[in-house]
Amino acid sequence: MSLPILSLLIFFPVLGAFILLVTGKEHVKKIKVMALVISLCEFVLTLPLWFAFDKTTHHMQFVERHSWISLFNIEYYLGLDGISILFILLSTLITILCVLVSWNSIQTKIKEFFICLLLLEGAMIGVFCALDFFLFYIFWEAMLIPMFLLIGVWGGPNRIYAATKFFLYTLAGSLLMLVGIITLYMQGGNTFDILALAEQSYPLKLQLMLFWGFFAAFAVKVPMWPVHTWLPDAHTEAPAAGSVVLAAILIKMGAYGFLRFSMPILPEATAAMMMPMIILSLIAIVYGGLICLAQTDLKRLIAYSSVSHMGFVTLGLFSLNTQSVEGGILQMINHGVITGALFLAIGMLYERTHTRLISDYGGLATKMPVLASFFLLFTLASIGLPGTNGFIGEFLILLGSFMTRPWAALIAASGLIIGAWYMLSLYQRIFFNPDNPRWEGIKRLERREIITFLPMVILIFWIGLFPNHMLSYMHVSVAHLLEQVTGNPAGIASGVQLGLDAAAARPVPPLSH
Amino acid sequence: MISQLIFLYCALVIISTALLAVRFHNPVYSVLSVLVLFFHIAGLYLLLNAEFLAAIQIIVYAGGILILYLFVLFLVNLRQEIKGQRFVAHHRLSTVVSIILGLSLLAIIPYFKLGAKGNYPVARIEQLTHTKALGLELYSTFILPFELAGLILLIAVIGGLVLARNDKDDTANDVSDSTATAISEVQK
Amino acid sequence: MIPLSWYMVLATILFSIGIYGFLVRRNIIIMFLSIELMLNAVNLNLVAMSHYLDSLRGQSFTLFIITVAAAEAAIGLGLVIVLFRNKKTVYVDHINELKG
Amino acid sequence: MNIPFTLPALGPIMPEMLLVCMAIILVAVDLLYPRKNKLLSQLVVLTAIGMIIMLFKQTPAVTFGTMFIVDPYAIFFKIICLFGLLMTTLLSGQYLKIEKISQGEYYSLMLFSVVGMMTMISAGDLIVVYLGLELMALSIYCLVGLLKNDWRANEASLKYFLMGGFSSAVLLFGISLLYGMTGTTDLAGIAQYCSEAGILTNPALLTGFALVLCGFCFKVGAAPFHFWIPDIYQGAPTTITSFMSVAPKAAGFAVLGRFLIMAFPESQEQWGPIIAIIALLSMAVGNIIAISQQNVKRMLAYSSIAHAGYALLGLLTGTSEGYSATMSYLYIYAFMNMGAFAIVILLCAKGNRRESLTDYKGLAKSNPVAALLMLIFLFSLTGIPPTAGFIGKFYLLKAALTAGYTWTVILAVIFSAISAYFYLRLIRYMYMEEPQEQFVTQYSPGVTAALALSAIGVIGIGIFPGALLDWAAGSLIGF
Amino acid sequence: MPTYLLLIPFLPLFSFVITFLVGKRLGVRSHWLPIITVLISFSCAIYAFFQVKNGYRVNTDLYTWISSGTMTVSVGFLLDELTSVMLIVVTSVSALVHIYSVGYMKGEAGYYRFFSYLSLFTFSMLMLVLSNNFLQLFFGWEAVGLSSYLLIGFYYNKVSAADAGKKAFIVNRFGDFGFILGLFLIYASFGTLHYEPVFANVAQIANQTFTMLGVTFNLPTAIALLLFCGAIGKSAQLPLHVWLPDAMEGPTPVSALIHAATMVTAGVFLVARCNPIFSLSMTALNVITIVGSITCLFAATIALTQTDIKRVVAYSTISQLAYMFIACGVGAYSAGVFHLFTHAYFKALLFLGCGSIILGMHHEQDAKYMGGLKKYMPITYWTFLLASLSISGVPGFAGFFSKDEILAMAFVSPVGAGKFAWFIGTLVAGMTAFYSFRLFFLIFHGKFRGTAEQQHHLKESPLVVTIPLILLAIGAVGAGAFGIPAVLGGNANWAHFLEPVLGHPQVHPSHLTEIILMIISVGAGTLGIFLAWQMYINNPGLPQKMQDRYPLLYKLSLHKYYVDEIYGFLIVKPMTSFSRHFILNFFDIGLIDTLVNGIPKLIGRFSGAMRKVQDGLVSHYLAYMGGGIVFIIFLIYARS
Repeated sequence: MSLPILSLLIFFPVLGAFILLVTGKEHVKKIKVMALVISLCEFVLTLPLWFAFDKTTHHMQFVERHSWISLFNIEYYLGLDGISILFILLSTLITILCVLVSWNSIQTKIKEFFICLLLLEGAMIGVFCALDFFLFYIFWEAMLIPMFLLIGVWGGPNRIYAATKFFLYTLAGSLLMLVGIITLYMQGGNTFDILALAEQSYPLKLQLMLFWGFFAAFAVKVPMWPVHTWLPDAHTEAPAAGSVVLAAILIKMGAYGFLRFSMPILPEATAAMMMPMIILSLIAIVYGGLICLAQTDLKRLIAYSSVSHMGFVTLGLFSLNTQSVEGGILQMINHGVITGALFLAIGMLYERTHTRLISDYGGLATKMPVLASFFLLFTLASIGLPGTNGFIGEFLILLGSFMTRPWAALIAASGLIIGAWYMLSLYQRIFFNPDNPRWEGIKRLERREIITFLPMVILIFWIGLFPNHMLSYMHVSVAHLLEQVTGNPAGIASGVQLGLDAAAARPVPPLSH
Repeated sequence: MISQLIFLYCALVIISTALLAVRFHNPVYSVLSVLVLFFHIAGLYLLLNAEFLAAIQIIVYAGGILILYLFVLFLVNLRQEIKGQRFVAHHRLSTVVSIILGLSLLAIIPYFKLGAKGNYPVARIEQLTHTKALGLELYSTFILPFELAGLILLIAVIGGLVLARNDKDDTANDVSDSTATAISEVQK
Repeated sequence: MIPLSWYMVLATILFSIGIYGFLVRRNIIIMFLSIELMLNAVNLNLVAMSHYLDSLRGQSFTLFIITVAAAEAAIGLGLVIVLFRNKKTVYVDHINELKG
Repeated sequence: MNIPFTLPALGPIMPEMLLVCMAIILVAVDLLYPRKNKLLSQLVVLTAIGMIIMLFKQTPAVTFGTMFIVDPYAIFFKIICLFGLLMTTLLSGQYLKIEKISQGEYYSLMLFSVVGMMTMISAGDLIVVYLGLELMALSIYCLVGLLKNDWRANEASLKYFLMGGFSSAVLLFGISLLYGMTGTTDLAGIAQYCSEAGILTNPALLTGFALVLCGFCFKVGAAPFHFWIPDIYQGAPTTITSFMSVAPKAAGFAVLGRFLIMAFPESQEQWGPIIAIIALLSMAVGNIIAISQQNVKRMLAYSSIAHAGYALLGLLTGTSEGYSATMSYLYIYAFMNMGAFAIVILLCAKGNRRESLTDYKGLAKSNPVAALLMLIFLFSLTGIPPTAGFIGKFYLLKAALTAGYTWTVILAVIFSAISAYFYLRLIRYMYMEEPQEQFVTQYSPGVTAALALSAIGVIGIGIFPGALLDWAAGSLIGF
Repeated sequence: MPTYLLLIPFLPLFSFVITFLVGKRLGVRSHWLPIITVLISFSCAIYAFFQVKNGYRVNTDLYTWISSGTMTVSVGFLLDELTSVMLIVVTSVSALVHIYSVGYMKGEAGYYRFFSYLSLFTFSMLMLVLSNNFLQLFFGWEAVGLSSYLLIGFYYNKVSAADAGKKAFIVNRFGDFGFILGLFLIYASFGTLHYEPVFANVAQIANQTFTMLGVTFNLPTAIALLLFCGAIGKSAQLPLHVWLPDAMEGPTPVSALIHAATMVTAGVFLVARCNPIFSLSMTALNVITIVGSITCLFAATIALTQTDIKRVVAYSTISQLAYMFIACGVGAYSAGVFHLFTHAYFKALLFLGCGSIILGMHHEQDAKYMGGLKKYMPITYWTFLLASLSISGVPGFAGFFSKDEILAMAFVSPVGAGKFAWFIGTLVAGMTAFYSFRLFFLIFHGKFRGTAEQQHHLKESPLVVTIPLILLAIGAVGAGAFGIPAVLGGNANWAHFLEPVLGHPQVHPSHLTEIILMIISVGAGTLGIFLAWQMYINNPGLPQKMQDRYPLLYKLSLHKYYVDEIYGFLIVKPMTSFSRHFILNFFDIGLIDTLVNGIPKLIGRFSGAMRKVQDGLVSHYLAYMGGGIVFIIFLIYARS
């Protein structure tokens, strides 16, 4: 592919940001429209990826490779495989929705807001395309700046605390990763090329050190228990768009990092750390769920539910077999869609009511039936109702983890009960129950807002009913990944048929001992 | 033997005057005792057959620098100076520090080994006379430092001028300035 | 014949006394004096060493140090005068507005 | 008998000489045309640029015996110093008007100090080092004290003078010991003699080394010899502060590096760890105390202590990689720090210096451009990509790791995470608080140029660091 | 794949989508599409039934749903005997309820919503029964749960309704928890989730074991019990029965369709469908039988004292479902399904009758305020009577045949708990008769106990309501005809028809035993009816006496054995307070966040302390620097 499509994707929003920068801040309308147009064009640009992508190979595609800092032989090295492509599409889609949802809710510094948003988009795409570890780190960190501003400038009452917490938390993590990256660079023959690094093998001791180094960065981003406490604050204070991006894309990057770096580069360490990771994930699932039961704050609740759902994702990734990993990746997308959508909805609610206390709501189903229906759909998706995308991901994850660690699946499945419990109570307390007179004559959804929801709805059903369209993109890459990690393209204990191999009759996989 | 006695005498005087200089209430006394100290250091220089340096020591230090000090000293009101407190707060800490530092410096003297011999044995210096020898060195080997020293003196001149001159014309505004700053500081 | 170590001991003691004076005295002028003491200690060291090393390097260095000392004295005292103009004091512990 | 006196080759030292002439000319011009301020600054700017070009053209050479060495290393650092001079001059015009500083001496003293720096950068002999150092120091004492009616400046200069005197005395004592032990003050000579006589681990020698080290650490403002930095930076005229934070620091690092690697190349395993401790101490002190600062200049002062610590990370390795890391870092630091101070100067108005952090509240609203630039510089100082600061830090960490100082690096990283806190605080004030007073800042051409220069530098180096890094690495060939 | 089969589920889906989206505009006309579509589905179902009868089977995939690695699941349809029967039950009852609702829901807010939900439910239920693999079954399983959630919470402004809906969903989740694990285990054992290969290879897992956390389970037992968990949830058996009574908050047609006729029987359907697996494990069968029997008795005893007419019927539903489970437990799956079939009609009839009464009584549901409605609403009266007779197992009525077959099978079955089950079953048969007629008498006989205002408005419901009643009554009476046992001259068509799917019970009762058992149960039934007449017609004071005689028993029964309270006390409250006080306040805020915020605070403090060192006194600085020099010299010594 001669056209440097990926660079285009990365730098088009940046360019757009500059265009906005030079437009006078008084043309509010114009700025909004421009931002929308730019994000739309960006999305259109990503479509070729979807169609031109070759699903039959695990090799990187749309590769761009130029020497950048020859002294450290750092390269400007971009490429996609079945794992990353979906995130690109998601990012560009989500950005459009963010622009739409911020249309009226952002009142001050509108120009700056959209600039931040576009810069953020560029950085996000960069993170997902980068195949040079240094380049990746650049984008990874660069993302912090616009996000910090998004939360801190346009956020809620306690925004400064939240923004600082977010920034420092993440920075501390990533700096440790930086040390790891450099060490890896030295051990791996002075290269930052991820694929090359993955080729080689490293002593286990070093691998473990690096693993925890990377863990510091990725676990914070995911966020895994117990380094999750920045998320509720960030989500709560961030503006709607901020929460959406945060939920939909940013926290996926942690898991993506595990997939792209920790696993292929440090296979032995990954195998060795499987158990702790699974345990942390399980804690996250149950812990996050239980906290949601006690939440009184709308956004906090969703934030903690994210912790729980991302627990599913990490569980899937570290269960290391085809179903669980594919489920994990799919679940990342799903969670992005669902939680993103939930935050969109909450943003619209908040825009009208300016309260995040669940107890202030009630009976809204009569006042805003459309929103109620959408919200219900998202709720159901998030509690994994079959037919919605949430189910596919969770099912695959649980199935996969059951193959490797039945008891893990047992514990994780309890998350489904708790999930249903808190989400439905939330839904009831907002939309059901007697009307709250406070919201007499509350504004109904405008067309713009409904349009904002449609892509999400489509995705929810599309993935829910035809998940193979997504899964087919990742099969080969996941198989390759698993081969790198476990030596078996199907991963650990996948398809163990404990009934049918009469001799063993023990599904417990080799690694569990 | 004699020289050793002379050395010991000088050393004794130097140390005692130094101590006095830093202990005297009256700064003028301190300066004067330092004067004595300088003389004796010059004596030691002679002992090390560095006549030229000895001369310089007397001329520059005793003749120049100390006088400068005395002039400045007369700015201050000596009476209250004498009444006033000699030492800063927590000077015990400082004393301890300086003593430890001194001891640790003394402690390494036994390990001291003399370095590579140069090409100016005493005999040669005496034959050339110290002044000439030094002069030769200064104008050949040490020409660059010598020039630099010149520059430094130039700086001293300019600097001294700049600092000592009080520019009448601006003073008023400047004062108002500084007061303004002070006020703004207070506001902050 | 006097061993070099005697000179060094003397120089070191002188240096320490200089430091002591520099650290403890309030009067800035006396602090300058203490600096001079230190420099003299150094000079003594250098001259003695150069004497025993049969080289003039140390002595020439001493010369430069003396020059610098003079220059320093000039500027330092200039500063003291300015200070005295502004705040009518020559005490080091009166100049402590800048801190923290 | 008479010894024929031969004039040594003056080509290598030509830039310094020209600068001296320029300095004197400036004084003269100031005396002849008292009110031609623009002229002066333009002259200095031209000189600085000319010198930089000249230095780029200069070929490596050694003259005055071995006392004056012109090698790529020296040229690199000299260019940093001249860059500092250039930027400061650009910033000065506006500031001097506000503060009413007589211009002639101001510029000439600055030139003299630059001469001092350049001399000590090129010095191959401790005597020259000392003299250059004093030349620099004395002129800066005067510069700091130039605001005679401002008691803060006054206090600053006196403090600086006292501590500087002390440190140079210590330095001298150390030099005397080294001289006695080796019979020479020539750096290369010292190394040679030490290895020949095998006295590398002699306590006396090491003590001498330690004292000299302390002297230099004072100059670069590394803990525990950093105490002068905050007070002096805060009290001094802001232009001078910015100047001090870049040029003398660079010179100090240059001479320290030269000293370490030329005079004690073989005892790296002795001084490496010690410098590591000093570096960590500086980072700790700088970053932690900066958190509780209320005055921008003071905060930047502490940050400069911390950055000295980072820069030391490169030196302590004793490897050419480490050295080039430090060099490029200082260069980058010059850009970002100058930029930050440029903003401080930009905000400074007559009667209200706006140095308190609270003055920055809502800057994004009142002067968006200034705020944006400050944001960039601060993130660069924090070391967030894609700014230059990150590249510099990355290079340093990499060098230190390669040399095997893993724990040092990890601690350094933690400290830089802490440092993010106070940089962020300023950003928070600028972007997330409401403005207290509405004020407009006038961008004089000088300040504009300076800001543009540093902004371009910070972003440009951040994205295309190749040239700089290669230059730094290249400057060490044969060093 | 034949089109008619596709039409069966997807027409309701279509009508759901359309009605839901544009129903608001259609207003009162919005019921047409659902009714028409469901009628078409019904006719297709009939057609399908006859196809099957002529030996035509379908088992094809529509498309591959999920495929990941070796795991592939399709969306596909399986049409066989069991399915065809279920199709008829679902579509027919659904169609009648649709029609009925036109009258019942007239003028309700969200009229269109109601019909769209009904269609949604029909679709889900049909997907459930039509599926040819476990995952799609699970899809339908959850989807019916959703529609029941929506319909229970139809009056969402009523807190009790909203709560009930939520409760139904969550309690079902507890069951699904087991269900889905069962699916995993099935996949782990067979490497597929499709019925056909699973049931083909089922023999191979007999006596297999699998180990988890060191505990070893018998594989078939584990699978069977896990699946049964799901069944318990859906079919409201102990201990997960709590949601069904509350579900009565929903509109009555919903109760009839979902909580009596179709959805709640999904559990039975599941067990029947998986009979090859269940048959492998005696343990599982015993468990099922025992759970069934206990639930049976338990629910019946509660039904004795309830006065809310819908609740009485609800509890009777629970106990009737328990009968079906007993049947499955003792291996007489066809009997279970037969009872499912008959029960669907008479129970739906009962509910709809209640609905008609409630309509007449202006949403008064408490039998205490009724009585003597006979003369006001004759059609309702007669249909209700038929239903009661049928449920009481009066010979000739549908309930009689199905129930007696179950009892007979239980009596003779090899399953250990069989006899016990028979005993309970018989006992409950009597109770059933009693409480059904108690209700009947309370409602229709005696004199009216409601307000005069209510009495004034009392009148028979409109035709749309009564016609479905009549049609259902036909079912309630005649449904038994399909399975008249041989002993009564029938030829047990039913069992033969379903044999290919449900297999063939090992032991058959001899005709003699069957006759005897029949007589016993009928006796029990009649006794029950007589008691009811005795207590509520003959001498109405008696019930009060009984209450005073056995206050404890009465209270227990009246308050449903306090099960809700116990759960609340044992599960809900501890969990919420645990999460609030321990996890959130103590751990998250108190521990983690304090730590996270503590570090910066600490550094801040430290910074404040350290800046004191910078006290502005040069002499102190110098002292520190001197200290530093000493420090470095010592370091050097240490290194050298």
